[in-house]
Amino acid sequence: MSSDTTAATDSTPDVAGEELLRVRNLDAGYGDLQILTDVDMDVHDGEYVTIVGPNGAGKSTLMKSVFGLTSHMGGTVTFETEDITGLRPEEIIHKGVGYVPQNDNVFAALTVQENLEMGAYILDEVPQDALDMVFERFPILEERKGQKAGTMSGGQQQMLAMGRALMLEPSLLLLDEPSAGLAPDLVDEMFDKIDEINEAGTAILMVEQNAKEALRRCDRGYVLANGENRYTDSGRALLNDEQVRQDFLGG
Amino acid sequence: MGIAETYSRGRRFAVDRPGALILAFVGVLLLGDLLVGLATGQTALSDVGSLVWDGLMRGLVIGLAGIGLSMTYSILNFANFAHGDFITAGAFSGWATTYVLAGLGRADIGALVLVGAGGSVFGGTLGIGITGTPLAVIAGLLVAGAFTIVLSLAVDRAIFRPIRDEDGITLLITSIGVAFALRYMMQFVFGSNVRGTTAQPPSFAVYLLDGAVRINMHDLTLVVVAGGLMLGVHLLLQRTKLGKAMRAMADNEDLARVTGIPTERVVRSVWVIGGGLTGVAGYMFVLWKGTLGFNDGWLLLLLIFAAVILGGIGSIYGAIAGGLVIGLTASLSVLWIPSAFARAAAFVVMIVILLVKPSGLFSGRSTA
Amino acid sequence: IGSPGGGGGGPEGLVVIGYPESGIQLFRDYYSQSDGSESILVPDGLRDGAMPGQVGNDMANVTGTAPAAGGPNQEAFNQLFQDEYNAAPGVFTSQSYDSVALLILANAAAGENSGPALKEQMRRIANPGGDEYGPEKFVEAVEAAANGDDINYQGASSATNFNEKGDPASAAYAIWEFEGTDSDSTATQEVQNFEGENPEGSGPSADSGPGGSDREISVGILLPETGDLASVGAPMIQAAQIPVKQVNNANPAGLTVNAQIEDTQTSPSAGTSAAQALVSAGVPGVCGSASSGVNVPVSQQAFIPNEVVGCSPSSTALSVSNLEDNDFIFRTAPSDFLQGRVMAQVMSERLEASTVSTLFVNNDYGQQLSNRFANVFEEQFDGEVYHQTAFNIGESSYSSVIETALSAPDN
Amino acid sequence: MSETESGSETNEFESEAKIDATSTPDVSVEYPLQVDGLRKTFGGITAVDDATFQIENGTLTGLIGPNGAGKSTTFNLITGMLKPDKGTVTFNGEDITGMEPHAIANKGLVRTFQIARELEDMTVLENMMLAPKNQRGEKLWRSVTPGVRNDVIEQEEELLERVWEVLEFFEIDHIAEEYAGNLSGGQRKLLEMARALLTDPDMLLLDEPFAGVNPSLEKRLLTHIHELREQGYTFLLVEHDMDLIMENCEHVIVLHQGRVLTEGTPADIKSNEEVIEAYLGGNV
Amino acid sequence: MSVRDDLAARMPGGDTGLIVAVLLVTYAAYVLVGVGLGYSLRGQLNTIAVLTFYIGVFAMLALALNLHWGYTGLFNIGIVGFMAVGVYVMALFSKPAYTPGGAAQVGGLGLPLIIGIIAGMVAAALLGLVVALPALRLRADYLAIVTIAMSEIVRFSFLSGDLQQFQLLGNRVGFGGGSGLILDFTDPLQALFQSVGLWGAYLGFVDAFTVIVPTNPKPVVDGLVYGLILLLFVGAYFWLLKRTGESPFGRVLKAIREDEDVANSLGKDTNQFKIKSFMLGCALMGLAGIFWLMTQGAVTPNFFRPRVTFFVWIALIIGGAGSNTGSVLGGAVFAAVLYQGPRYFKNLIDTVLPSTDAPSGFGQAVGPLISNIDPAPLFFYTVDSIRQLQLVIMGLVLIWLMHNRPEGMLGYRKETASGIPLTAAHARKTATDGGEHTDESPSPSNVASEGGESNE
Ligand SMILES: Nc1ncnc2c1ncn2[C@@H]1O[C@H](COP(=O)(O)OP(=O)(O)OP(=O)(O)O)[C@@H](O)[C@H]1O
Ligand SMILES: Nc1ncnc2c1ncn2[C@@H]1O[C@H](COP(=O)(O)OP(=O)(O)OP(=O)(O)O)[C@@H](O)[C@H]1O
Ligand SMILES: [Mg+2]
Ligand SMILES: [Mg+2]
Repeated sequence: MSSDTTAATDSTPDVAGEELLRVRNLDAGYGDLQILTDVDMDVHDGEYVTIVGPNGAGKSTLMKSVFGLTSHMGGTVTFETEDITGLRPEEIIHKGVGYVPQNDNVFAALTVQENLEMGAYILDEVPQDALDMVFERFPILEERKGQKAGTMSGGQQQMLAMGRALMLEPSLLLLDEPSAGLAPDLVDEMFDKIDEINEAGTAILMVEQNAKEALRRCDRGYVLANGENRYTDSGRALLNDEQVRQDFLGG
Repeated sequence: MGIAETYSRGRRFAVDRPGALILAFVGVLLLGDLLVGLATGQTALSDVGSLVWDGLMRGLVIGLAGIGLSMTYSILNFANFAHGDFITAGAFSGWATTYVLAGLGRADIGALVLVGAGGSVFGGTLGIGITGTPLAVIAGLLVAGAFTIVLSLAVDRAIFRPIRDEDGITLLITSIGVAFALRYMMQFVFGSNVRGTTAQPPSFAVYLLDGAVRINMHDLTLVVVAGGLMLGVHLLLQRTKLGKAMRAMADNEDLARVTGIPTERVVRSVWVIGGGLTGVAGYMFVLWKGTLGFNDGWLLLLLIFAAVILGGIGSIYGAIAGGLVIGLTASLSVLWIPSAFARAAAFVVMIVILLVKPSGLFSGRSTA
Repeated sequence: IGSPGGGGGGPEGLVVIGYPESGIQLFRDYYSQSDGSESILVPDGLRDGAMPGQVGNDMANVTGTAPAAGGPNQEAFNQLFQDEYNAAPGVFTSQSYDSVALLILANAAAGENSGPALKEQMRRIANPGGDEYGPEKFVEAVEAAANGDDINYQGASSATNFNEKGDPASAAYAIWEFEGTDSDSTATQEVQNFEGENPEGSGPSADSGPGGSDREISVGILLPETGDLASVGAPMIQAAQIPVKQVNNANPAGLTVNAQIEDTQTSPSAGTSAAQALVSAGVPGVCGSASSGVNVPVSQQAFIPNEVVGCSPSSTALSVSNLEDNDFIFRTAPSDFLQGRVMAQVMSERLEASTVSTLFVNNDYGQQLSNRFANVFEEQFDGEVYHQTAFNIGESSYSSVIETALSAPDN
Repeated sequence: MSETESGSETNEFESEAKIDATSTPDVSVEYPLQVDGLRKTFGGITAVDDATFQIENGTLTGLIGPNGAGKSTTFNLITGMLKPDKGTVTFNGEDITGMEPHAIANKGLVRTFQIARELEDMTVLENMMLAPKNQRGEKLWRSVTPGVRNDVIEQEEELLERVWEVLEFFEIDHIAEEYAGNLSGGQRKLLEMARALLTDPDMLLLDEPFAGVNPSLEKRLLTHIHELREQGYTFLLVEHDMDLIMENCEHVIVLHQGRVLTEGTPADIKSNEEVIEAYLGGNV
Repeated sequence: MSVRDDLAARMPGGDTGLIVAVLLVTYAAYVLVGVGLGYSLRGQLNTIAVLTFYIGVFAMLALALNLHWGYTGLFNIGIVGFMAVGVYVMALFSKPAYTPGGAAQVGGLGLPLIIGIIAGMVAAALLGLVVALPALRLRADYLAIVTIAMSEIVRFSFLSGDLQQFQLLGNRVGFGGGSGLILDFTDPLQALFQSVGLWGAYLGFVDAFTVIVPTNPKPVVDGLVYGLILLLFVGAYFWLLKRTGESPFGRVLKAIREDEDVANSLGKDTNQFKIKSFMLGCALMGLAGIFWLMTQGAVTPNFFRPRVTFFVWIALIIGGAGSNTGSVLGGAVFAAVLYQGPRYFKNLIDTVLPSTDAPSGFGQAVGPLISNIDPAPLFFYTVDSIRQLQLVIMGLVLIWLMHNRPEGMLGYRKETASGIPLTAAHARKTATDGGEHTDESPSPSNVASEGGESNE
């Protein structure tokens, strides 16, 4: 691959407020196996950021690294001026980051209600207003709150997973391929929900293979390949970049 | 519901579940044989009563000891072969306490701490029992639970935690290593002889038509303790956040971690609850049968496995129900087959149920 | 019907054959199930004064039989054991002592650590002819044997005269009872003597012993330290070491004894490899092994082909007598052939029971003794045996086997 | 089980011959796969309800439908992973309902999985060598008996040759010695498809082969599929990406709540009111 | 891992060289200990024979288990059950007919030993089938529990009085119950040499041994020859399993271990493969059991406790599951160090520090340590209890291995499941060689697609 890496930090368009997440020179991987090399990334308050890239590029790994789920090998992750590198997931959640993993993301044997309660496990009590907010955003969840999550359809499960991550009203939500495997109508609905959440003030960092749609909707995008930064720009700009289209978006 | 419908349902059942049908048939056959025996006076009702009672007691011990195993099995995802030796360790710690409290000043302290190793002091001579030395017994019970908690936390910390992410088989093999080390360490310290631990407990007879079933105070203690603990654990897991977190972890551990459930803390809680129950079970096992040897837990372990699997891994009701089935099978089977096959019969029942219902009687009902 | 109250159709008497290991549990279960109205008879395997204490019951309805010493030697041995270990000797300890003592004496008489030489001397020092020595005079006996004198060792367990099969030629049986929970000994009620056809013993024997001084005598002790019989084996090993210590403390005729202890783990296979280790070490005679299930393979596999003398202190099964042993296999415990008969007689005449069940440990000791008892009891004493029920070692509850044994006869 | 035993015994030589020649599927049957009244319930949920359709020879047919419509379940029923409650599956004129998966695969109906399942501790070459049917060495005695084993070795050499051709075709020959567990997501998809092809199938069932696949790679995979179709293979493809279905399939079947809602050309489907309501939403 | 791999690679003779080297070191160590213990030459030879015996049986068992676990992923912890059935059925067939008055309580059918051995293997395989048919559907850990339960059922059955003796073809036969069986058939070595007409020659050879062992050399020679035969059988197992593994059959087993559904959907009748593999392994375990016990004179059911199964597992894990070389090495190391080692270690200490009285219990051992800081009694008690501690050590070794070397002593070994080398170079060679014949066939590789970059 070409090596015309655009330094991620330099060209950050200042679209939103304060810097929320700041990843610098991150090296990470699994066990001794390094996947990410020298990755930089920023998310600002209320911003909607998308990561795209080929399979195995390390997109999910980056998400997991932010969330303290990989072996840290170098670099820093800062969240709201605080260094969160190497913290455990439950501590990071406490700081206001929510994460929806790629697949297998509901507790199949628990009811919808219990799944949501688990989302607020670190609090002493279930926050009623947050629960109401989630139910308001995803009415289907309130309808089905006694149902075992495992018996819900794929799309409903995806919403439940998102609802659970919203229970702590995070200021940053990490979404790993929220539309994967969804039928077209649900894909649209899902993207709409994400827009809504973002508009309500939550910053989004999302990985998507449905790259065109994702880049169309987001504020800013990153292209990751081979565990390294490749490009970053506003979503539309990336979408229109000939090189990016050719190499990563299937023309 | 019409007759035709009943018939067709029955037919469908027969076609779908031939195994279950055969089982039911065998069950009816055995029951018939028993009834004939009772009717002709060949089998005494009181004998059957005694066997049932014995089976119930065994079942309670197995069920109580099975809860801890079932919890670690479902939440930590491996079959812990060291569980039997946790039972023994709990029993030794608790009984050392009981001996010391009951025998202080009457016997050499070393002999008491070693639970009368080498026949140096007898539980019977010290008059140990729920009626004779109730405080010593209760203290022993508590120490057994506490010690086993500490032991299992320590073992987890040193041995299981570093390989937590490995697959269940790796952990299983490791637990076999733990079992060996623990068991023979206990033999090294406490010696290999079996000792009697209690005085004859007072008993009373319940009269049936042609005789009586004897029930003693230790049986009743077992019923009370086992029943209370089972209820307590049930409430704990149903009513508290911890219980839900455990079920969540049993369901999907990775997801639990990213949801912010402090998984290591939950694991510790599992060991605390499971270990406590295990230690108490070990103590009660010895109180009930009245003897203690370094091999006790291990010899019980396979039956516990049978019970847990039979009941459905992760289900507390399942562990109890499985325990009762296994206990009753081991006890009652002598009505039909030679006593040498009693244990074998329990295993056969387990295998048969696994084949008919591979996920156990109470499957799909995690931790409750 | 039988169980509580013993009325109905249950047997009047019960024979329990086993070891304390599982006997404790078994009797506990028995006493919690029955009011103790049956007369119970147990053989030597359960002669452990600690039983009532361990069971938590006086066991007043239990009578025992056991191979007994004819004279005061048992007492002498008991004293030795008590002095050495500050504990009462357990089952088969006197036989263990005798076994090692005989091996040392024969070795001293033979003057070399050689199995074939040793076997020639066994009967010479054990059977009548020559001065008599008992355990308390053991050191003198060794000295005499080393001098080439003919001696007649009188053992702690019996007169230790060997018949042509290497079994004790005569046996005395004690009838004993437990002394309650606070005691750790048993009380002998009566002693019955049984003499074989040739109570003085018979069989091939050397005419003289070369003897010899200032040498090291080598002897093996092959008993269970672990496994099912670990708890029986431990005191046996202690007893077996007493004659070794006696010699090493006194150094008669400049002799020392090197005793090598190996563990059978109560398993034929482990026992055989342990025996092979003794063979490798060049041991000419071995005290062991304990149970017949181990003794038979060990003898066949290690002792007989390698020409090592085996002298078991506790293997009582009939099959040991029948081994093609080239005269290398001896024992100081009498064959159950005798004890079965004694038990039948005691059950019938002393305990006056005519209907009996047996409960026996599921190995050849239990099985053969139970069979022998049942045969004699039915054929010679007109008794009736309701059930012969086997039980396995290591169960956590024996209620169901007891239930079976105490029930009315089938049909 | 006995059925396959005897079956494989008799056609062993036949299929050995087939391995030598490069395969071209049997084109004599017009509709190789026919599904009739298929039904499957799980407890209270009816996952597949009276599904009926047939697939034309040498086509690329799309199977679409909302999440939970029963597509994967239908695949499982067709390939024997699940037993239907009702209905029949006919393949090349033969009733294969309820047969074991391996028996069905041996008839030439092979599937891939929705989530690529690699044999991670085996190299790419081992993965590929596994696939061909009726290998002589799969009989234990042939593999160990001296002398007879030479036949096995000989066939192994032949197989390896074919494996290599297919690897080159899919352009994954450069990673032939790599462990499958070390491959990237896309390479796994390629390997899975290549492996399925090596079983000499007449028809391939692909369950969301492009889900999570990067668009560039997706394009290359589709090129391969079209090439193979031109060689006469038949494909049934589950996919949610409507653009992909519209551009590549000749025929589309829409499943909804376990039933066939409608079927037809992509254009028909696109304009079908019911489909728009049930599946496409306002998207098209 | 590379360090160990290199070790094997640098070893002359590769894996075989490694095995031979390990054996030589082991034997040398034992000879040295024997010297320390003052063994005579006879004693030394005897020790070597016994050591070889255990190395042989554990290596065989580990190899058979490797077929189950290493190749097929079947978690069998009922090994003793198959050994027991092998031995008992063999005894049933080959014991001489019952004669009253002998040491044996029951007889057998009196068939030649070889028939008994085959019958034993077949019976073990059939038991394997009975277990496998239902249990192969279960998860690995359930299969484990079913197999261990089965082995206990087998043990209880042989223990029971009901099978103690029965009539078969007019013979009084049986399994002896708790008393066990006396194995009074012809000495296996004699049977072997007689069948090839070399018995006389063998006796001559034994006589010649008197030069080294002056008196009664036969048991020593017998032991050594038997050990040698066992090693030959280890070689045969190794050969058989290597061929099994390096074949399309082995390839399917490997695939089953990784993902059964995949193998199934590729048209492999996985159940049949699993059953075959399971039965073959069981037969091999039965044979190993026969070899272990047939010269032991007698067999009792309680030998077949689950503990022996775990010994075999430890042996396999020491060597590394999945590797035949590892299985043999694991068997040898286990037998020499963990199984037999402590015995010799203890004897060595007894020789170095003779005539010390070990306390009889833990209490007496720690008492002095606490009261007047005298560690000696505890030390002697520890040495004296080596047999119990041996099992503690085995447990700790197992834990250590699972933590630090789960892939075994040899490290991770890749053994290619194929009859031919599966390398790109080899493949390219055959492809071009063969390409000439298939010119006309439409090779798919002709159909070009655009060169895309790889996605790694
Ligand atoms: N748990 C793990 N252990 C070891 N390697 C891993 C693990 N998870 C992922 N990898 C490897 O890390 C690399 C990056 O994987 P990652 O999941 O981050 O890719 P991705 O960009 O999310 O791809 P996709 O779009 O297919 O989801 C891949 O080569 C993958 O094989
Ligand atoms: N093993 C099972 N047990 C219970 N319900 C099941 C099972 N398998 C599938 N289902 C249910 O059957 C229905 C159909 O599922 P299926 O996987 O076939 O859908 P699909 O069309 O492949 O959907 P997707 O596009 O999301 O993959 C769903 O409601 C699902 O929950
Ligand atoms: Mg990803
Ligand atoms: Mg699907």
